[in-house]
Order: sequence, then C-alpha cells, then structure tokens
Amino acid sequence: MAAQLPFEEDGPERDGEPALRVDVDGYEGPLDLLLDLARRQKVDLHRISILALAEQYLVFVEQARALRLELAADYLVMAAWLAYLKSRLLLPEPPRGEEPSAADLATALALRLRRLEAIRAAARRLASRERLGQDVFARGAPEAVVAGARPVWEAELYDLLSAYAQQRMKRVQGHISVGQRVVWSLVEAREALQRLVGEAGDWTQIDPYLARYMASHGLPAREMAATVRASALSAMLEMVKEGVLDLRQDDAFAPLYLRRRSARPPALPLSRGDGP
Amino acid sequence: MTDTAAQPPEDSDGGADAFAQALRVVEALLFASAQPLSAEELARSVPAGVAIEEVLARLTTFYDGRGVNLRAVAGGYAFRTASDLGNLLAAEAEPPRKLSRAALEVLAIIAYHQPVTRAEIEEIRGVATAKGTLDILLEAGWVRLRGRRRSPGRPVTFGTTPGFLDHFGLDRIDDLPGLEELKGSGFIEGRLTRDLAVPVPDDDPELRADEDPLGDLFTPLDENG
Amino acid sequence: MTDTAAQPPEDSDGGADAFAQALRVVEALLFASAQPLSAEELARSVPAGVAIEEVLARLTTFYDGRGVNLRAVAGGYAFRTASDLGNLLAAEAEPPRKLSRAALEVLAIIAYHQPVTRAEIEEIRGVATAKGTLDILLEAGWVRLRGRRRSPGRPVTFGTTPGFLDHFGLDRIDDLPGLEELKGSGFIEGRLTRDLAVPVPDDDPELRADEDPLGDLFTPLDENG
Repeated sequence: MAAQLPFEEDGPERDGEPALRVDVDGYEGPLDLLLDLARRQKVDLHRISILALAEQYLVFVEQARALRLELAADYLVMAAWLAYLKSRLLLPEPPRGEEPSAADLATALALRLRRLEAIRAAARRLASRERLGQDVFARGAPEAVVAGARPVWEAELYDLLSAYAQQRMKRVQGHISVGQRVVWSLVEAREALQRLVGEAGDWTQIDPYLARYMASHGLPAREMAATVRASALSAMLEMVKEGVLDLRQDDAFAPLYLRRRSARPPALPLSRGDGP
Repeated sequence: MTDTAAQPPEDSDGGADAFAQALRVVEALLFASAQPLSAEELARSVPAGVAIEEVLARLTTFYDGRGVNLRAVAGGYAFRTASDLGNLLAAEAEPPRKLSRAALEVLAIIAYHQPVTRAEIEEIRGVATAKGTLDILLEAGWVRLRGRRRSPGRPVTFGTTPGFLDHFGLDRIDDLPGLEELKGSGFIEGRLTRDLAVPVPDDDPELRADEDPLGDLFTPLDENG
Repeated sequence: MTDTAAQPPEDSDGGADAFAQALRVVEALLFASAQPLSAEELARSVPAGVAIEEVLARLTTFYDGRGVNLRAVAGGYAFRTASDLGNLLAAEAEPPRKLSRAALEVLAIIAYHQPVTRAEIEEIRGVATAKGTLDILLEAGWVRLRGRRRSPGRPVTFGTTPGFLDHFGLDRIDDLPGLEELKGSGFIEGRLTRDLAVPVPDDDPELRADEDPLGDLFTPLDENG
C-alpha cells in the first residue's frame, strides 16, 4: 500500500509537463490519476475519449510496474476495470443484455471525473476565501456577553470523544501485552534455504523441509505458515536470479521443488518463479 | 464615513435616544464577543421598540471602510478586521492551520454535499480517506457528526458547523462559492442519479427524510459491543 | 461624536491618506490584539511620518461616547466596553471554563456506559476520581443521579441528562459514535482495539433491572459511591 500514506501530502506541482511521470505518490488514488491524464488530453471533459484515457492509464500502470513501483490495490482494481471497459469498447456491442452497455459505463466514468473536477474547483474557491485568523481577525480579547448566555463550563463534542477514545485505548494498551510479531525475515529464510540447497543435489520438495526446519528451531509452523511461505518464496526467487538454485512447480498450487543449480543446463524446461 | 451614519432616525426624541443607546449596546456586545451574535440575541439587550435590523444596518454602514468591519457571518453578526489589513495582522498572529489538499477536498465535499457519509466522500474522491483527515476537520470544529443515514449499515452522516461558516466568512451555507455553477453543471440538481448528483448542500440541523437520529436499530459496532 | 473626529489633519493629500490608513491600521491592531499595545508597538505598523500619538488621540475622541472606548491602560492602549454598559458583560460571572481532561473522561464514560457507578468509572479509568469532578458534572447539569445499583453497598448510578444532549448537539444519546466510527474518524487507532468494546449508549430514564430508586436511604456520594 505504498500510495496510502502520501495521500495526505500535497501533491507535487502538475504543470502540464508532457512526460508521463511515474509518480504514484503524487496522486490521490486512481480517480485523481485518471483526472490528471484526462487533463492532458487537453479537451473538454465532456468530449474526452474514455478509450484513449483507459489506454493511457494502462500504460501508466505498466510503466509503474516496470519500474517496480508498488501500486496500491485500488490502482490495480481500476486498471483491471479499465482493461475490461477497453475490451468492451473495442468489441462490437452484443445485443442489449442485463449489463449496462460499454457506452453507458464510459459515460458514467466521464461523469465521475467531471464531478471530481467540479468539487475540486469548489474546494479551490473555498480555500481562496478570506479566512478567519488568516485574513480577517476576531476580537483578540473577547469577553463573555450576557446576550450569549454561555454555560459556565465549556466542552466540545470533539474533546469528549477524543478524551474517551484516548482513555479507552490507554487502558486497552495497558491490558494487552502486544504479541510479538510473528515474522520470518528474508534473512532467516535465506539462511534456511542455503542449508537446504547444500543438501539438494536433486529435486527436493520444499514444504516438508521447511516444516522440519521450523520444528527443529522450535518455531510454531502453523501460526507462521503465511510469513514462512512468503519469505521463502522471495528468498528462493532471489537465489534463482543469482543462479544458485532452480525451482520447479508442475502445476498451479502443486508442490514446489528446488535443487542446487549444476553447471550443466537443466534437463527439463523450468518455470522460474511464476508459481501461484 | 459621514456623521449622519451614527445618528438615530429623527422620529421623536425618545425614539432617537433609544436608537442611539441601541447602537452603543449592540456595538459593545459585538465588540466584546468573539463569536457571531444573532439578531435575536442582540435584540434582547436593546430598548424595546428599536428595530434591530436598522441598528445593524446603521452600524454596518458606519464601520464600512474602517479598520474593523461589521459582517454577517454564520447567521449572525460579528466585527472582523478589514480584509485588506490581513497581511499586517497575520504577522502578529499565530500561523494558521495548513489544510492538506486531501483535507480541503473532503471539507468541500462535506460542505457542498451534506449530509454525506464517509462512503459517499470516498466514492466521489475515488480513494479511501486517510487516517487523520476527518479527524482534523472535526478537531477544527468545522465538521460535525449529524446523525445516521437510513440505509444498510446506518452510516454516520457528516455536515458543517456554524464555526465553518464563521471561518470562511459565510453567512449561510447557500453562500458557498461556486454553488450556482455546480447547480448549472447538473451535479447538484437534486438527487437525480443517486450516485452522481451532488445534492444542494443543506446544513439544516433538522434530520432529512432518509436520516435517522441513530435509533433503536443501532447495532453493536463490535462483536464485544 | 462629530464627523471631524475621524478626519485626518489637512497637511497634504499624501499625509492625509497616510493618516487615514494609520487610523484604520491602529483600530484593527487594537481590536485584534489580546493584550494592550504600546504606542511604540503600534508605531511600527503605521506609515512612516505619521505621529502615533495623534492617531491615538483621534481614535480616543472618535470612540468617546460610543459603546466601546479606547483607553490608555497599563501597558498601552486597548478597546474597552463603555463603563456604563458593564451590565451587558458577564465578566463578573467568570468566563466559561474549559472542562478538565479528567472531567471529560468521566463524563464520556458516564455517557457511554450509563448507568454506571463511581466504582465502575474508576475501574474503567484505572484511577480514583477526584471528589470535585463528579460535582462539577452534576453542577453543570450534564450528569444526574439515576438510582442505586442493586448490589452490596447499593452504590449510586449515574447517567446523562437532556442538558448533556443539548450542550453537545446530540439528538439522542446513541448518536454518539460507535467503535467503528471512532476509528473511522481517527479517534481510535485500529490496531490496538481488539479487546476494546464501546457500548451502545442508552439514557432511558426507566430504571434497569439491577437499579433501585435513589430512595430514602440517600447517603453522601463520597462515602457510598
């Protein structure tokens, strides 16, 4: 979720530079990115080509992935949807079924973009208003007046909720001994695999080995299954890349086999790291 | 400024005295209060028979062009320094809270679209609202929890506060800038297509037909709750 | 008040403009400042060549007899409500005080967990509640004694009042946000809350099954609660 945090930041200036910046951090989500791409078409949003826009978005995502930028899931979901929309727009429209037509989908997307643009414009106008405490100022030494009939005690709902939430969290934190994060690090995975590679002159199934390894190190195999699998796979792919070992998987979800890479070329065509 | 500005209307001596006194009283109250005071609140303190609107109109004219102006904000009246002197005064004041682009956008959606749920905000922006965004707006006192939408999940609805109007120098929510254009663009024409239209903003504290004052159907929000 | 009061001296056009601007600037600065400002401080902000004493004298004359007067006070100059209008100000009644953090916590716990006893409040907070804290909440009219818990010691149970709802702008007590909404608005951090339950608040005045009326056995809170 690389793009989650920077949403709060002000995006970098987008002054119509022609080059496509692969700067996901600057965008506040896929719709923001789409709107920016749409602006580059330099046409009225009413006349925008959704097909061209979908293509640009897909190119953007391709480039981002080529640069190994992590894209947040919602960017990928949008990419998948646009790829679908693109195919619908290119194919002849089937007889009207239950689903909305491709043209309807495109129109709906264009409307969403225009709506976002409209609310942005409104936000800019709001921000450019004279603001209290910045452009205009209230009395610096106010006094309580009879007309207001203010209560003796002052408290805001915000303060009440924030006091409650913080107090409750404090107590919960006091109660919970924060469980140690069960993570099998890449370094640990690599260490274990290196030992395995030493033994594996021929194809060796990985899972049983990992289970034995965990057990012999007193680690809870079941709780750690996910992290072990993830770290082991990453470490293995890394080692394949380095030419240290070969990986084999005969079918989707089938067991993974590993062996030390020998000097001679492998006898079987291997699928490298494109398992499930 | 002319000297007649502060002069009472010349209906009768008693009336003139009462009006002159009302001018002083209202001036004093508005000077003393940091928050806007409504015409009704002010009327309570002036001599009977004096038209408060006339007093306010007179004071507004009188302070027009001075260093301090009388303004209609948040449904009431308040003295505020003249806006052309902002730079001079800002130097002395604490630096204002800087709103991130995201926070400003969320604020605008809440303002123009209220009452609005978090899911609707996210639908318009096409992105999850980051932690801290709503928090900042609530803390600033510009946004409040209104009630709950009468729809599955009964989500909380958000709206703006009088503090929001005061901060942005608006008298009523209808004074939001660009509202006419948004209406013209069709995004604000009632609730046509439930998903695309932006309703005419409304900060009336009265709950809408599809809003509930979170009621009996409120279900625990946590399995332990 | 006369119309000449606010007119600049007629030395030259440029001087007149500068003086008129100085009047506005000083008026705005004195209005917006939390403390009295000295002539030297004010002089820094007015156009060069304008005699600050003359500006202050002119403003003093101008506001003489109005609802607000310009006065020389310790440390400089400040606007003050005309002394004959002092009755308009609630100054003697002390300005509203901010509720302490502890009081906010206790009030929130009573709101969410009512009916709740003093011992239960302390159990939730993990600290003893100072004697004055509950008194303040009772005095503010936000908290009331509901009844007695049918348990050893028959401790008093506390709940909120309609005045509480009114002050905090709530239609109903269960408009208070639940756990998910507290999280969604950034009040609670999600990761820490596995064991956290936020009850659905309920201020039904009807006594619960385990509550008795306060009754005749009323004894001082501090011994009993």
